[in-house]
Amino acid sequence: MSTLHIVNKSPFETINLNSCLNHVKEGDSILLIEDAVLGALAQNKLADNISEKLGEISIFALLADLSARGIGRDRLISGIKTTDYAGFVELVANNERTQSWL
Amino acid sequence: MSTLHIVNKSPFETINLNSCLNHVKEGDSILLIEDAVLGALAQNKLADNISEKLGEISIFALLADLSARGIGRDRLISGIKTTDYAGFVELVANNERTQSWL
Amino acid sequence: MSDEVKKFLYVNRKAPYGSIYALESLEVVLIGAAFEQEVSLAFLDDGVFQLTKGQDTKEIGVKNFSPTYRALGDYDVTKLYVEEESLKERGLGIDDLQYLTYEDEDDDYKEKPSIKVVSRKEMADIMAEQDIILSF
Amino acid sequence: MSDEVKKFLYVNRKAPYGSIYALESLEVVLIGAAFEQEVSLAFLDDGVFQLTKGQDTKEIGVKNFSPTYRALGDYDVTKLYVEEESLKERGLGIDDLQYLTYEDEDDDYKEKPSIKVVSRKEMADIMAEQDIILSF
Amino acid sequence: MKFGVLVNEGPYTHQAANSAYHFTKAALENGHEVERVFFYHDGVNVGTRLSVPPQDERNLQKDWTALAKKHNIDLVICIAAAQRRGLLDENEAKRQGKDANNIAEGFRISGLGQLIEMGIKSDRLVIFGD
Amino acid sequence: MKFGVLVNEGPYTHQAANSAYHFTKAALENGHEVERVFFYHDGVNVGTRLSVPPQDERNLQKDWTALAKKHNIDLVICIAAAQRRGLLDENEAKRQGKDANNIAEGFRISGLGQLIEMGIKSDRLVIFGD
Repeated sequence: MSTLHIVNKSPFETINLNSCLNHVKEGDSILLIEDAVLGALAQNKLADNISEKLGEISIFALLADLSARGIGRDRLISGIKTTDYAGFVELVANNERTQSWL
Repeated sequence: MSTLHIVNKSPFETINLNSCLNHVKEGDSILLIEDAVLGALAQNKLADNISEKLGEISIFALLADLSARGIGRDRLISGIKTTDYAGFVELVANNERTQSWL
Repeated sequence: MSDEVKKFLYVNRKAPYGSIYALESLEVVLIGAAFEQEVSLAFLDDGVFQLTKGQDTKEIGVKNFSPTYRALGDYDVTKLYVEEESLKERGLGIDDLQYLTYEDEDDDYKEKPSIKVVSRKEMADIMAEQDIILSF
Repeated sequence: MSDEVKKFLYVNRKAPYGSIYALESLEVVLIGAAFEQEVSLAFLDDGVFQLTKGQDTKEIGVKNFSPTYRALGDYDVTKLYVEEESLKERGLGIDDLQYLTYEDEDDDYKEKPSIKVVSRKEMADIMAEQDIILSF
Repeated sequence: MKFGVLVNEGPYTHQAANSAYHFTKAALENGHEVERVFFYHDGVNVGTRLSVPPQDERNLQKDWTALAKKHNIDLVICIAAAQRRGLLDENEAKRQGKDANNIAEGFRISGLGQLIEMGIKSDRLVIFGD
Repeated sequence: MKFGVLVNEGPYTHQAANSAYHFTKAALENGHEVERVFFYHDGVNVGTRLSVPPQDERNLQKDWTALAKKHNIDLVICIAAAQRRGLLDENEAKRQGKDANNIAEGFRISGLGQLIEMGIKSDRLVIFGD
């Protein structure tokens, strides 16, 4: 019964990720794509809020978008996983629905 | 030597107004247009932050955009002034430069 | 699958007029109403401004589409969930919104309110029950 | 007025690739360099990500335009102000940015760094000194 | 599994149409079906054949057209959104008294009902926007 | 006073081009000059003559064309941004081997230099975007 939440905006610029985090359910997953991957960077000012949720939900960041912005895999908040477009497809398939936070 | 800062995004959705407030100088003016006028509504969660700045700077909200969104003049944070498009033009003329926070 | 009735939720998180998403979302709702699915609308974050009363767009020179929300009842779109926290954070109350109604055909066509104010927690529950979530 | 030299500031507040503003802003800077005005660039908020090193856009299939920042020195665009607080809030440091330089023709063509990290307060001062502020 | 894809933004300005392309391609390459991609809001601008991006930038319209041809995908542009934004096929141009059309090969213009139908018929709907 | 106006978003999707129109009109009516309006990014889409908005919605392209005619304003569409987005005049269409063009009356396509020049020559520059 879980949901894949897709966030594509930087959490430093818009409230989309925050609003998403306020509405997730235990067992849900969040996929960060496009500018939203910026939020995955360790030691950013929102990192603690994000880490707190990692027990309850899974958070993924799209590798292609991390690379484009010069963010190495070794620089992420501990517990955030990375995935490629094929993994994105499987996340969609493995959750019952998707919700895009636009 | 003053600047007219123009903000057009809702302060509940993006950081633009906040970033603008962090960079204004005493004597500057901020004009809220389009969705940014939502921030002018009294008792919103950012109202105190905005009120605090009103000694130092002037804040205007565009009437046409308030009306479109159903916000009456009587509902604004005390100290925020309203203006029409002609007043917008004069604000531009009476400040030395404009800065749009897009 | 095509014979099933699916639960469609339209999620509205943006204010009207600053961008076209609110209007074009409403256009999908109206078209979608013909498909006899189970339809709900969610209004949260700045989306709550879509429902304010007294919208007057004369000065910005674009069409005022807020009266269209009043027609939703006739299209059997009767479940409009508005998030309480979103209203409050923006300095709004339920009285700032249009009073929208529908006639309940299962209850002698009594006029009933379409808007239901729900908590953030309830909104999350509603979202988790859907088959299709359309957000623009 | 047209004979005066004006101070132009390009304000960059958006990350690259998620939208085209960073690229199309850079295109204006390159064209504008031919007009012999006094040009500065400001990077604050997510705009600081425009300057990160190691950008690799192969997987998203769009052009990597980050090497273009290295050419700015040859166009006499030598003042790139980066806001310290914006870097810090995003978990970035100056070492995460490209090392950009120009040759100072007033100082025997010595190679000097183009990027200057400034405080938020200093950034506000820089903004207040301009004639034209271009933000996209 | 059957996927439906909704694209809400045009090419270049936002990454959405590009992300949607990579997602759709990966879905097809991993054995899933994508019956239809629906272009709404500024997404309709993906379907113009008149764009001429610089040589070293990708041409997203051509990529979509090629993907649709290879995998037989239905690329549908919303008629209401297209009318506002000046996207027309030959029939629409004639009907509206316009002297030119600009739709690209592989795209067709149709109503919003096709979006709802896509939602009903797909196992999963994925939305890309701003 | 001389104003320059920069429009960074297209019609309908964002309010920017609409706000810019009201601002420009008010400036002219209040005795100021607006020599040029420059359309950049998705702003180039304001200049298509192929849009057919619903009867009860405004046609922003026609409003701009009429305002430009009345007050002799120079409406300039950036060529680089226009090429990416499929906005062409007759010459550009020929040069690029395209079979149609879509620019509206009163708009012309030119280079980014015209934006810088507008900045230099105006007393004030006002920017409308997303």
